[in-house]
Order: sequence, then C-alpha cells, then structure tokens
Amino acid sequence: MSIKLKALKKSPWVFHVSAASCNNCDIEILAALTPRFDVERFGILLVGSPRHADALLVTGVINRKSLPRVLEVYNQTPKPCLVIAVGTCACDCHMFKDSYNVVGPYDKYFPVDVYIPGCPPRPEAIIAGVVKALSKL
Amino acid sequence: MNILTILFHFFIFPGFLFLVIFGMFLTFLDRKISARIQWRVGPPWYQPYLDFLKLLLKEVIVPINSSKFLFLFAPVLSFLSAVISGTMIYYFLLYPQRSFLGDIIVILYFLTLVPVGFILGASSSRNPLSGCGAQREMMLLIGYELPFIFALLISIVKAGGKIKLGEIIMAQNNLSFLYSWSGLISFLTLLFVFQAKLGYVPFDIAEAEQEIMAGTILEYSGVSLALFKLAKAILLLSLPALLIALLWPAKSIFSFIIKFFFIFLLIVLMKNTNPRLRIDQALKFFWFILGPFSILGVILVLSGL
Amino acid sequence: MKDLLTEIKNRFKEIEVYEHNKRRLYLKIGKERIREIAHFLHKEKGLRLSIMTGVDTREGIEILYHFSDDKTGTYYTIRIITERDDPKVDTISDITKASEWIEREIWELLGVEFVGHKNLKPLLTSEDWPRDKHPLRRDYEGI
Amino acid sequence: MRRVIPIGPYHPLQEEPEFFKLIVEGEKVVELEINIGYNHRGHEFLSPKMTYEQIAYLVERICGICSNSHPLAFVQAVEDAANIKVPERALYIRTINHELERIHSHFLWLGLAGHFIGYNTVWMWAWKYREPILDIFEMVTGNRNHYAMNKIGGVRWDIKDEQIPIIENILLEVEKATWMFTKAILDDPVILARLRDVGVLPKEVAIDYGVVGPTARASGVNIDVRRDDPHAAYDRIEWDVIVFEEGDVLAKAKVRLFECLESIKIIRQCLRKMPKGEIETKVDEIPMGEGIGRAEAPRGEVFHYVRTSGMNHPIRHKIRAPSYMNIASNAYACVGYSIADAALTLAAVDPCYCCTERIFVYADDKKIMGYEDILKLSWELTEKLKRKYNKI
Repeated sequence: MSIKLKALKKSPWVFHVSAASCNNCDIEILAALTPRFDVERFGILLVGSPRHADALLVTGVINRKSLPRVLEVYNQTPKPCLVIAVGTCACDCHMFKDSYNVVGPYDKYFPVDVYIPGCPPRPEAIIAGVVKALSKL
Repeated sequence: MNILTILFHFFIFPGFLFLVIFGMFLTFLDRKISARIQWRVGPPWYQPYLDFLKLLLKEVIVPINSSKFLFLFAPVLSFLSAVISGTMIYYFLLYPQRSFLGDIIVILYFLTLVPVGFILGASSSRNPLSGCGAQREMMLLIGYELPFIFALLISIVKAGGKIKLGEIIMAQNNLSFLYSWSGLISFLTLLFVFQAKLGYVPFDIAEAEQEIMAGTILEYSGVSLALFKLAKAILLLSLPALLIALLWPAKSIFSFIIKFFFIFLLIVLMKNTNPRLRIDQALKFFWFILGPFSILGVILVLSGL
Repeated sequence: MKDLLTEIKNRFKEIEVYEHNKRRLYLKIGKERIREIAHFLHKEKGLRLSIMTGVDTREGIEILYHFSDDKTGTYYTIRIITERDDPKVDTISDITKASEWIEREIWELLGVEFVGHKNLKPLLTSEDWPRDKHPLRRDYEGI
Repeated sequence: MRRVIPIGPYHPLQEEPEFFKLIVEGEKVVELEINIGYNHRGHEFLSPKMTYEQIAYLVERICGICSNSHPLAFVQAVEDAANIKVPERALYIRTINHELERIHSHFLWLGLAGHFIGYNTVWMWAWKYREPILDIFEMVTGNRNHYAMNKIGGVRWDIKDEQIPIIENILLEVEKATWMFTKAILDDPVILARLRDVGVLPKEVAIDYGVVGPTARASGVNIDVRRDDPHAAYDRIEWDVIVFEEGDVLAKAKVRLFECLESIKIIRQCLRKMPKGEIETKVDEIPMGEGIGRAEAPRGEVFHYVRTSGMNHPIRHKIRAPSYMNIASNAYACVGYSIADAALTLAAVDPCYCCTERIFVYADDKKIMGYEDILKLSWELTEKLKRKYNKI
C-alpha cells in the first residue's frame, strides 16, 4: 500500500451532498460528528467545499432540478474521491421511484463505491460504511 | 558566523522545519482542546501530519476563469512570509543581541503579507463567495492593523524608543513590560489582534463556513490548500512567541513553554466560547473599542505608567 | 363561530354549506365571487389562509381555499369549481401573500391559470419541464 | 452595483436543499429570491397510488425532523373523514411522542443556530443533550428517527410501565440542560449582539404571509394549533403558549427554548394521567368523504387534507408543511441586513435550510459585473470607512 493511500485512509475529509432527501440521513451524518459518536477521532472531517473533499456522502434521491447541481459538485471534487451513498433513497430511490420528478439513484450518473442502506442508517452504520469504503482502497 | 549555521538557523531551527512540525502539532492541540471542551474525544496526535501528507498528494484544481499564476502563487506567498516572520521572531528570542535596527517593522510587514496572500488567492479564483471572503479579510486587516501598531508602539516606547526586538527583550531583563498598566493594555490588545490574525472565532469572518462556505480558501485544493493551512499553523506558533518577546520575556526554556501555553490556551478558549461577529461589528470593535483602548495605552506609556 | 357562518350566509346568499363537524365547514360558491369572499374572510374577519388544494374531479377542477379561524380553531373550506379545459380563476395573491406560492404550484401541477398573478412561474419543477404536462391531473401519463 | 450571492442547495449543514439568491450591495442584502423545488419528490402524486397504511410511512418521509407530525396530521385527517374514535391511551401516547419530537427538534435547531453564528461549542452541547431524547424514541418505538408510531385508529406501540421512570429521569436531565442554555444565551453579550434586532418580522407582515409556529409566535401572533384546535390529548392538560412580541431572531430562540420547558411539562402530565386500556381501535372501512388533519409540528402547523374514495386509497391528499409559509416570509425578513445576518435569519425560521451553491453569477439589473469592479467597490468602501475613522 502506498503512502498516499495510507494518509488518505487516516484522514478522509467528507463533503455532504443531499439532493432530495428527507433530512434524516443528513441529521444522522451530523449526529456522527457530535459528542456521542465523534468521527473526528478517526480523522474524518466535514468540510465546507467540495474542493477540499476526499469523499462525498450522498443522500436522498435525485430529482430533475437537483441533477445538474449534483453532477457539478461531483465534477468539482478533486479525484481520487470516494462516493458513499447513505440511506435507502440514495441506494435505490426507496418509495419514490414512481414519482414524476425523480430521475433515479446516484449510481445511474456516477460510480458509487459504498452503499449504506437504512432509513435512516444509524450513525454507527455510516461510520462503518466510511471505514469499509476506505478499506476498499 | 559561517554559512552553515545560517542555513541551519533558517531551515532547521528555528526556521522552516521547526515551525512546520511544531505548528502542525499546535493545530492538533487546538483541535484536541476544542474537542474536549465540546465533550468529544478529538483527533489523534498525528492527525495534522496525515492531513498535510494527504493534501500534498491530491490533485490541484485551478478554476477555469482564474488567473493561474496568482492563484498558485498566493499560497506560496502566504506560506513564505509566515515562515520568515516566524523564523525572525524565534531567532531574536534565542539571540536578542543579534537583532538589527527596524526588525520589528520587517516582522510587521511579513505578518501582514500572510493575509495579503489569502486575499490575492481568493480574488484570483473569481468565485463570488471567495470574493466576499477576500473583501471581509481586507476590511478585517484594515481593522486590526491599527491597534496592532499601537500595541507594538507601547513596547517600543517602553524600551526607550528602540525599534529592535532584541533591545525590547533585553530591556525587560529586570521587569517585564506586562507588569504595568500600559503593558497590560498592550497584552489584551495583542490577544484580540492575534485572534483576528489567526482567523479564529469570533473573527473568523473571512472563512465563515456557514455563510460563505470556506470563504477565501474555498477554491483551493491539494498542495495550495496545504500551504494555506500551514501558514495559519505557523502563525499559531509564532504569534504567542511574539507576544512573549514584546511583553513577557522568559528567562528559561521551561518558563517560556509555560507562558507560551498559557497564551495559547487563552486563544483556544476564546475561540470556543464565542460566536462569530459580523464584519461591521468586528470593525466597530477594532476601531471604536480596541483602537481607543490601545491609544490609551500609548498615552499611559508616554506618561510613564 | 356560528356567528361568522351566519354572517357569511347573509352576505353570500347562494353559498352551499356542508358541516362535516363543528370545526370543519365546507362552503361551495361560484368561482366569480372568490375574491370577494377571500377579501371578506382575510381582511375583514382576520382569518388566515392556510393553503389551497386543487383536485381534478369528474365535474371539473375543484379548488379548495382552506381558511383557518385561529380563535375558534375552525376550518372554513371554500370550494369553487372551474372547467377542465383552459381553467382560469382570479388570483387572491394581492389579498394575502400566503397564496402567492400555492397559486404558482397549482398552476404548474394542475394547469389552472390564476388571472392577475404577477409572478406566475414554476415553483417546484425544473425549467425544462414541459408546460403542458400537469402531473396531478387524472390523465397524466408521464413525460 | 449589485451582485448575487447564492445560498443554495449543497452545504455540510444543510438539511433540505433550497436555493436562495441573495442580491447584495456590498454586504447588505437588498433583495432575496427564493427558489425551491430541489427537494420536490411528488408526495401528493404518489399518495393516491398507495394504501392508507403505506401513506403513513410515505408522509413520515417528508421531513426527517417532523416525522411524527406529518403522520399524526395524516391519520387525524383520515379519522376526521371516517369519524373514527381513537382510544384515550393512544391519544396520550401520541401527545408524548409529539412533544418529545418538539424537544428534539428545538435542540437540533439550537445547535444549528449556534453553528451558524460560529459557536461550535453550543452546537456540540445541544446535540449532546439531544441524544437522550432519541434514546427514549429508540426505547419506545424502536427507531431513532422515523418512528412509525401513528396508525389510523391509534398507535403502534405502547409505553410500558417500566419505561416511565427512565423517561422521567431523562426529562430531568434535559430540563436542566434547557435552563443552562437559556441562561447561557440570555447572559452572553456577544450572542445577544448577534441575535437582537436581526431579521425582524413585524406582526402585520407575519399575518399577511400566514406564517405559523414559533416564527409567528415570536412576532406576537398568538396561534397554536394545540390550544386552538386541540388534537391528541392537549385539551386534557395544563400548559401555556409562549408568545414574544419582538419578531427578531432572539425572540425566535427564546420561544423555542421556553417551549422545550412547556413540552417537558406536558410529557410529565401525560405520563401521570395516562389511563390504562387499548391503544388502537379496529378500523374496518374508510367511507367516501373528506377530512382535514392538523398538528402543531415543531415548526408550526402541519395541514393535511385527504379526500377518501371509499376504497383503500385516497383520491387526493394535500400536504402543507409549516416551512412552506415560513420560508416565504424570508423575502421580507432578510432585506436590509448583512449577509451574515441573512444566513442567520434564514436559519431562524428553522426551515429545512441549506446553503451555498456552486454556480457563479455576477449580475446587475442590466450589466454584468466583473470581479475587478467588486474589488474596487470593496476598496472604496474601506477607504470611506478609513476617512470616517480618521476624522474622529
């Protein structure tokens, strides 16, 4: 394993993209930062700009209006970057797949590395997912 | 003094290597203490080094519309000026007798160049949010420079009008300047100014993540971002040392470390127990509260207090 | 509560009242009088426009104006019916700002045009949505 | 002389993607354009295709924070349409759940508001005290969020006797924390400087926009569905509606903090008064008709209108979330304040808020502005300030 991957594994900075989600996955992602779960222990930081990010946490389904913006965020993230789909909506559209405004889950538009199902997944599951994504490298 | 010692001083101790390594260690301490205040565990001690290493190896994206040279040059400018000012401060702390005339002014200029680098980089990226950040950084710079200069003036006058850091340090052999009214005023002023120079809450207006994302450093990635982060880390290491040199020199390394961490702790505590101010509130604070306050200090020192 | 209902009955003679229970009243009126009744309820009586609902039914497109009387906790639902082809209703967005967004929404999802609305542009769907498709209509079959 | 600062869909702290275009002059906001729809998933379209049991789950997923209010309003609408009587104990359990959700939501807001003003310590502390509430939910309903508690005719899970002392202990802890936050916020001069007289929404404007919930109550509009049109068990319990007159962000914060204390009061009474008995009635058939359900969510009144068809699915289901009204009022409340204040004001209605978009536009009414112009503007401003300062 190269030193680059080693450093990346120990210090993943994540940016959080939510297309059309119900907030709950987003809240659980934030809850993972807060005292009970505290992901900063593992060097995981939530950053304010996709330029600084190593991993994208994507939640919710994509709808027609948010699709171009999601793609733009993905393109602006420096590669190599991981994409982690958080929640059932992000994995397979959940109960919204019949809706007129939903254009599909994330893996239709760009490669997703790890899927974390659950509605919403618990913060422990999110942390486990990020760790799994890193060990894939 | 041969060339090797100069190189040693510049690149190893107290120069580049020392500043980088200990600066990053201080950012770890900062994060750890903040985490403890917030009832979290916080990152492990090697975290900043790994972050740095990772950033070095990431892709650098240059925005399409930006001016490429300025965009890439700005972080280097910030970083180098931080290194030079840090080196000078520590060098004169070690060898006060080697100080030269006007070195305080040189340090002052190099310290100012750090935010100028931020402003240049942000402006060249042509992102409106970065632009907003640059504008705020500029206003903040204009805000805190004046009290900063007045606070420096207090020490200079106390040392008998010598614009030499070494002379100032040596003048305090018997009694630190801190133990006087004007010294105290200068100390408080400098504490607030350093908070703003470091871009910490309540003066992290230029990088306000919640309002303008990361503001000035929004468009940076990879090495350039690492350089900006390092510049800030070095400032974190050198500014408390400057404060010690100006007002509260230490006789031994041990007492220096204690004083250093006392000031460092004050800065981190202030960061964690305050909300961010608005830019106009910050300017008001610097001009109408801290400005007259430091002028009062100058008046006091001129009348010998 | 009864007083307001009698007042409405006196003022709008042709109104049809259906009292589901004492806090849920449904009033049916012709669509040409909607501005008058909205003005009466909101401006004179201080009722709050909670929301409007558009329903595509067999008789035509029904629009329900849900006014909430917060003093008694009563909902006065004004029901108007408009034709299905090229429906037009007078706007009440200048009477209460609360109806500004919902009129836009009904316009884009059901195709009801609100005459006099100043800013009738899509609220929820994207810019490239075909404007002749209305997902909440019964005959919607996807784009 | 204008430029556009986009605050829009993607940001670490964002919850629902909405897009605000702040049109600013220097640092001052002169106009706000609100653009929603980034989160439009077509609930009203999906709902008639599902059965009533499924819709309860569907409406739960409108919003992760109000995931008790929406199902509650929905089942009340169906119960209203079909005239179903709910057992007493179920009403109390609904009330308890509803109030627990309010505390958790207000703490969440408090934390986010702290983060918006750069005060991360408040964020971490508020979220630390929020976790025990989620523990109660997990204990009672089995889920941290999306409780799936309400069903037509009652509730799904009972609160067992041995759980009551645990809940009361946690409430005691939360009550202490709420008092601590109230004191900390009202005593801190810097927080007061940031919150007071910011984003003022006067009473007349609040009524005109039809805002609801804490946003309305902070502007002196005395409305609360829990009192005006009692649902669940609210008419059997003693409590107060918190109203402040100022309409600024500080008043909104105060309303929420004091409401937490009221909620604790309500839950305690419910736990004591709760009668024994069934928790659901059997529902045979839902006849044709229409019903309105409303519930006071943490952000304001949730409104559901259901037209039933006599079959196992509705014909039309209209949903009105409180933020729909509250966010629109920002178009008034943000204008005239600085960018920093605007971000806070947008957050203060507790919308499902979000920020920072990465589409770059510099626009004037007529001409496009270059970056140099903006820099020049900024310099001019600082020069002006300098001159002003030098005079003194």
